Amino acid sequence: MNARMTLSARNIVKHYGGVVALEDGNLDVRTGEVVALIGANGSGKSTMAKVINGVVVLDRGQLLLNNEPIHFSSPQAAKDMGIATVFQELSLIPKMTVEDNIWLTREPIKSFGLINRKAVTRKTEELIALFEGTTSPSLRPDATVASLSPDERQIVEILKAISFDPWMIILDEATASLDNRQVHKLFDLINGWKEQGKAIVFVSHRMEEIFEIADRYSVLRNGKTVGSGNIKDINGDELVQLMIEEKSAFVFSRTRLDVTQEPGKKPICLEVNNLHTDVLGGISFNAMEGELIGIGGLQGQGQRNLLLALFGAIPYDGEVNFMGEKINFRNPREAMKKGLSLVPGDRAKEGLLYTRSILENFMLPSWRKYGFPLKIKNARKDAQKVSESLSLMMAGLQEPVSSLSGGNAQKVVIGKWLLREPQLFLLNDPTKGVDVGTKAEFYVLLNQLCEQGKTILFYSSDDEELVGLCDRVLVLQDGMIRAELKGESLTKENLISASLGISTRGVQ
Amino acid sequence: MKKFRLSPPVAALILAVILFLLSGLLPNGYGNDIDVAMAQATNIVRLAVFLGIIAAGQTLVIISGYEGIDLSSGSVVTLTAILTYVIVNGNNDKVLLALLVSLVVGGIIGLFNGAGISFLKISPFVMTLGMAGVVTGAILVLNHGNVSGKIAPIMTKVIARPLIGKIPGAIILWVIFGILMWLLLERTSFGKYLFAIGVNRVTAKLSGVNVVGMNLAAYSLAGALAGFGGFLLVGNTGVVFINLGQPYLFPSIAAVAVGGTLLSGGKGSYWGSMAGAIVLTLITSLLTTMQMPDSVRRMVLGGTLLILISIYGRQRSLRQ
Amino acid sequence: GPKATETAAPAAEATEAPVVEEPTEAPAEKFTIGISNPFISSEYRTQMIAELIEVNKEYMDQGITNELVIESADTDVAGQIQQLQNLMAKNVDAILVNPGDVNGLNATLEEAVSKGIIVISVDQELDVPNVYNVGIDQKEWAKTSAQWLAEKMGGTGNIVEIEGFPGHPANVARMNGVDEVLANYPDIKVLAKDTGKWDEATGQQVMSNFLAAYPNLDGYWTQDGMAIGALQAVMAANPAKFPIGVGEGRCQFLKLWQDVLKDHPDFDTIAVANPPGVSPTGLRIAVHMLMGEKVDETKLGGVNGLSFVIPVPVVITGDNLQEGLDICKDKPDAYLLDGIMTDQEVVDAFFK
Amino acid sequence: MKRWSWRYLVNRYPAFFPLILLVISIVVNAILQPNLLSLEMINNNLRVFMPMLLLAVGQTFVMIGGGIDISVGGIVSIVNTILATQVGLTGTPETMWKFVFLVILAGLLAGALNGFFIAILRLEPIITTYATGFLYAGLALFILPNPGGGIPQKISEIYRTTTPLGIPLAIYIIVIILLIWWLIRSTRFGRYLYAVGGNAQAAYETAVPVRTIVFSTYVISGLFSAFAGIAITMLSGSGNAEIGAGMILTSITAVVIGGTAFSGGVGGVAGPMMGAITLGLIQNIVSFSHISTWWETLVKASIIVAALAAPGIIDLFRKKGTRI
Ligand SMILES: Nc1ncnc2c1ncn2[C@@H]1O[C@H](COP(=O)(O)OP(=O)(O)OP(=O)(O)O)[C@@H](O)[C@H]1O
Ligand SMILES: Nc1ncnc2c1ncn2[C@@H]1O[C@H](COP(=O)(O)OP(=O)(O)OP(=O)(O)O)[C@@H](O)[C@H]1O
Ligand SMILES: [Mg+2]
Ligand SMILES: [Mg+2]
Repeated sequence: MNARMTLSARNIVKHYGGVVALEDGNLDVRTGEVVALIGANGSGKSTMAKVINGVVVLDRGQLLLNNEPIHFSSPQAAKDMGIATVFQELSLIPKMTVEDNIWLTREPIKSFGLINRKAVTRKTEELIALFEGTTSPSLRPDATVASLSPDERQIVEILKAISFDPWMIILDEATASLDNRQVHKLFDLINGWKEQGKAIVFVSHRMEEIFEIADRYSVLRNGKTVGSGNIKDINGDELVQLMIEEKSAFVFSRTRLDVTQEPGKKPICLEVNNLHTDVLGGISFNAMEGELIGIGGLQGQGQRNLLLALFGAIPYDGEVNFMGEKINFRNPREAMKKGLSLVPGDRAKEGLLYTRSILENFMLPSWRKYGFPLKIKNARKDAQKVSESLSLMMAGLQEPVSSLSGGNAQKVVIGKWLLREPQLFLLNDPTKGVDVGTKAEFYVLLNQLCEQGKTILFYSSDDEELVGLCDRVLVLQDGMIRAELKGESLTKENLISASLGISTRGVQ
Repeated sequence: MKKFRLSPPVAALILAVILFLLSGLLPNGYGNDIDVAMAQATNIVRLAVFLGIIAAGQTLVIISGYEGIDLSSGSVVTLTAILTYVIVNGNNDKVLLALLVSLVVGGIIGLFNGAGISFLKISPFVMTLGMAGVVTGAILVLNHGNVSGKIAPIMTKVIARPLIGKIPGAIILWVIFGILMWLLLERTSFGKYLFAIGVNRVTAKLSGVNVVGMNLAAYSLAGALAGFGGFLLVGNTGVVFINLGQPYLFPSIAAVAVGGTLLSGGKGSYWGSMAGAIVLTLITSLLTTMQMPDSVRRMVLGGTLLILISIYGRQRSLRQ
Repeated sequence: GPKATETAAPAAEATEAPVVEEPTEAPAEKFTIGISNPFISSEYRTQMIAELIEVNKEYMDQGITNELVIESADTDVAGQIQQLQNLMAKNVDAILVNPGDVNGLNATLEEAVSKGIIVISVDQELDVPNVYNVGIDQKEWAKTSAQWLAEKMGGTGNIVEIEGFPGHPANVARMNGVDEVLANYPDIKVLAKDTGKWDEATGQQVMSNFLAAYPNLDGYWTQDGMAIGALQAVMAANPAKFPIGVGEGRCQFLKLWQDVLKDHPDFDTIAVANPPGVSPTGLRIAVHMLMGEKVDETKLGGVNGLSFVIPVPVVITGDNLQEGLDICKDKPDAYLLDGIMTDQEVVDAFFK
Repeated sequence: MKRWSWRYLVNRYPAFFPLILLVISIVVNAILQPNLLSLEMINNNLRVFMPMLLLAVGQTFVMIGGGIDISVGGIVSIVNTILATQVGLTGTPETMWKFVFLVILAGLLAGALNGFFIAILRLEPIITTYATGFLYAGLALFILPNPGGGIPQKISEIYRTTTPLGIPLAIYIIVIILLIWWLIRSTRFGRYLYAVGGNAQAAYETAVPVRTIVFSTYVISGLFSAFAGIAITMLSGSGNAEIGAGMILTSITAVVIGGTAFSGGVGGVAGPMMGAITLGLIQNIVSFSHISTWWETLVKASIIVAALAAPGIIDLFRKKGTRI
């Protein structure tokens, strides 16, 4: 339906103060195809997206539409050109309703400039129906965005982008907080858009997604475009090679604990008995020292709630023993003191102090260790060590976290707990938005922690990760453990069917 | 290429010095008389002390964020000044008691502020404004506006008179106080937590910071510091009256802002507030010695403030 | 309901009106007097209110008046209009108003007058038909101290002035008085003038600045609470020669004066009382008017010819400082030297 | 959330709680002052509350948009001094209307200056309007150094006594404002206002003209400050450069009691209008309740704090568990 159109970014340069975000960024997007924009954390993908949609002012370089130079002075200009964006950090107003968010600036108007509320609601319902079956009933046109779970917010952001029928859609890590079903729903939509002749830019760190949906790829490394081509002509290893300089990425798999064989060989770290919250309906399990337990299931089945409850951020009923001691923390502080740690799922809202320095973010849980007056030098040394072990890309510890790319920011959230050396790690989707190379390093790290006898409770929206990494996976549905997968039964197929509530072979 | 940026406290101080030097050229300026210039400079800094101390508590609650502000500080200053005046009643040996009472009373009022804000979720602006009314009302009830007392000679000597050479005790006190405030904000976990809750309270809580406790502490401390301000102020004025503290309220907020502390919280310094207090006092002093009607003076003050904050008070652009 | 203009016989319906009265219903002939005061954050005002209550007590004991109806809070013009409306709604027989604005209450006060209420403006002269004024002559008040200052300085030297709120009518009248006096002394030079906003701390701050800029000041003129601040500033700067300054009629000031004399025996100043007592005097006038006595309008003056001009009760100079201190013996520090006219004095001075 | 649960009502309708407060204060006031609900008393009270009410409406726009305006007092003073000096006690109605038009322009202009500094230069609202407040107050004092002047009594009579169809003028004004607000809320501008106050960055990325919206909130506040200035001039009939100074903090309190949050992005004008009336009624209640005069300030402040605390106290009792 659309005429063939091409949008090209040529030799884009963008600096943020002293930080180079893009040095020589290039991208060609044509109607009827999906281009995967890939690169390590901080390589400039989001910046490229923001250049194309007019949110940032570019320092140098050119945008071409059908080979004609164009210039976007604001998001409005880009939008007027039919370019829609799903922002990595979302562009939603939490206090407003779903429908108000989706139609913001394009509300259907009746006479006298009044908004046609009925039309807004009807059209919103139509949009929500696109993800039918993958969302909870709380995703309604009149629900406030603040009341939604991260995946539903992500979906609203996607719906908002497509609501004005753009010819080009930029999806910046739109799948990072979606579960398997939701991702496939989205892929169905993308395939439909391709047929309609829309152009799609797809940013993701999940290789299998890229190979499933993309037609072409374009790789950024340190702000430079280092390669592009047809996805058919390249394999995963080559792609990773392009993304990551020198050191080659490796697929990590750990030697699993043999939990089935020798129960009780390792001491129990965490004993959860019949834990209830207003979301959870009675959760019971044990975790041994050195064990890495995955928590799976669709989005919003109570995984976040479970982790927060254990960490003392949400009150619960039931009995929990930690290291042989009965616990029921009234606040995260107590939990932290006893040796628990939590990497929350929403780094912007729950994990970081954006305007404070990287150092202070690392140190937040640990300041007390540094005496009075605070031994800042020691703190710097320790923070430096951790940031090196996480290969954090930064201009310096004194820079604000807001200057980091999404993935690097995520590393800070993880890093601040490493400094405290806790016994139990509660991880809520910690690799969300983390690039392949770092992920691999992160897996090594998790393995080391397990070898040191630490216990890890690991929720991930990435099934590959759960299957490849965990000793056991507890699959949650409606606030209950519906399946426990381990050993032979821990396969991707089983995980998916268990998540969907379909009975699986070998499940206990 | 890193952009060179002047930190707000330094910028404010440089501005103060330039203004002061220029003021020498004014018709009523100090001209070539170094002694007069020194006396004027000392005097301005001395006057800035009281504003500066009252701005200290304000700095803390503003850094603590989430619209943090303390509009009750003016009334608390008045109350503790009256208490000091009555308790001391001319006795040197009652001074410490009065100081203690000032800190405790101020602290308790601050604690109430903090409790209303933390537990009842009242916005700080109106909570502390309401508290200001309550404290003023309490002053009226307690003494019907009539108090008897006297400050002690030692207070006058230490606070209002030159202590070492020609330097008034108040200034020396302020410098020590400034160092303590710096230690508190930059070299204690309390300070780090304060900035943390100013930026993001959920993050702070999930990182093991006792957010409610910190908030209560910040407001209590602010109350106590206002109490300290009242104690010092009465040492300077020598007398008390119902409206003693009120004139310091908004300037104390302006001093914090001029010093580069973000009114939205999470960023700032007490050095900044000190510089801000000096700049504000300097401008008012200069305007005093210049012959112009009050109307023009107000406009000049407003205009200068605007220029000042335009220089470094600009917020991040939405488009970068 | 509206009352007859003849206030001597308050209409019987007054008590039937749905006024919220004390449970013990007062006899019909008792008068109710309302006070409207828009500013309480000053010792002048608190003393004024306390004295009003005290003087009214005399009349209550005699069975002449009811408890005062006091509307007193820090508020703005709209708030004071609300105060007056509330007083009218409470069916008072007379209103003593200390106006916070010169014209802003006119319509409301006229409404009150039209309802037969006796309206007296205290401490601030208003030009509203049928509204009486009770107060001192602000200009004369200022001239007293200005004259003293000029003479003490021998008619020559440099001075500074610290005024109250510029534009406030009392301040304007006072500063005019000062200017008038100084016009006769061409050798007295006013180096600078600033507002001390009528409070001690600002007065002190302003004076500190002046002293730093003009270390060899010969004198200063100021008024009210700012005088204490100014003297504190002088003491802090501790110049070789203390300038001759104007003080205020407050016990705190007299004590300070006495203290200064210990170290500087040649220190000199003057304190002219600005009496809050004009308001209770106004209350007495109101009561006499309510009782039907006729005002001798030839003895009134002012802008609308309805002003009761009250003489300044006390002037303290070095000669009679001890007298002043004696008055202050059993008074709080914030006490302002005062004078309330007695019933007899009021009748003699203003009534037929 | 159940449709009729307390929490739902309070969250969904920001004016719900202020309405309860208003009803309570009317009832208490009426018990103490039985003729409160007579037409004359309603008119008397509302004409006094009107300036504050108008100021609160303007402030609401700014606060929904995430800002604050403490220069409103200065704008009120400018308007008052212009009218008092230019129309004068003996002016004709024509001059009056001419200058009413002019002061409305002045209000818009002052608001635009605030908007310029805050929306375009991106300065912090509190300190900026504190500074421009000095500018405006100084200007007012420049126009009218000494209190005096005013508008002809005939004109202020219109404001004080007009009761078309026996209903006080103020009621018409309130209804008109509510109507306009209801319309505004249903336009894009209304949505933008909440979006900008809710999250300016997200709004900008969604192509909301953030700058224009922020700018316009200050212009609207300037406009309503001018209205408030006109109202208070009509009420008092006189000029005084300090007239607006005392109104600033009260207007903010009215807005907050009215359920509009400082953080922006929530609220509406109905609540703050009720808040302004409630504050006025609290003053009446204190005045009619026979409290010793020394206690009045304390009691009044305590009632206000209690009113502000009430939603929080109710929540404390209802709260099931702490959430992050
Ligand atoms: N607002 C900003 N201020 C300063 N530096 C920034 C800002 N935004 C991004 N950067 C820097 O620009 C670089 C590119 O960031 P960008 O967000 O484009 O990376 P990305 O490829 O999207 O990474 P990720 O995969 O982690 O999302 C990073 O080094 C980052 O630190
Ligand atoms: N608050 C805002 N609302 C809407 N658009 C904005 C806003 N801030 C910036 N912009 C957009 O970004 C562009 C550039 O911003 P701005 O004019 O503030 O930059 P600038 O003047 O270079 O700022 P600086 O002085 O910080 O360098 C503007 O033309 C405008 O389109
Ligand atoms: Mg990114
Ligand atoms: Mg720029």
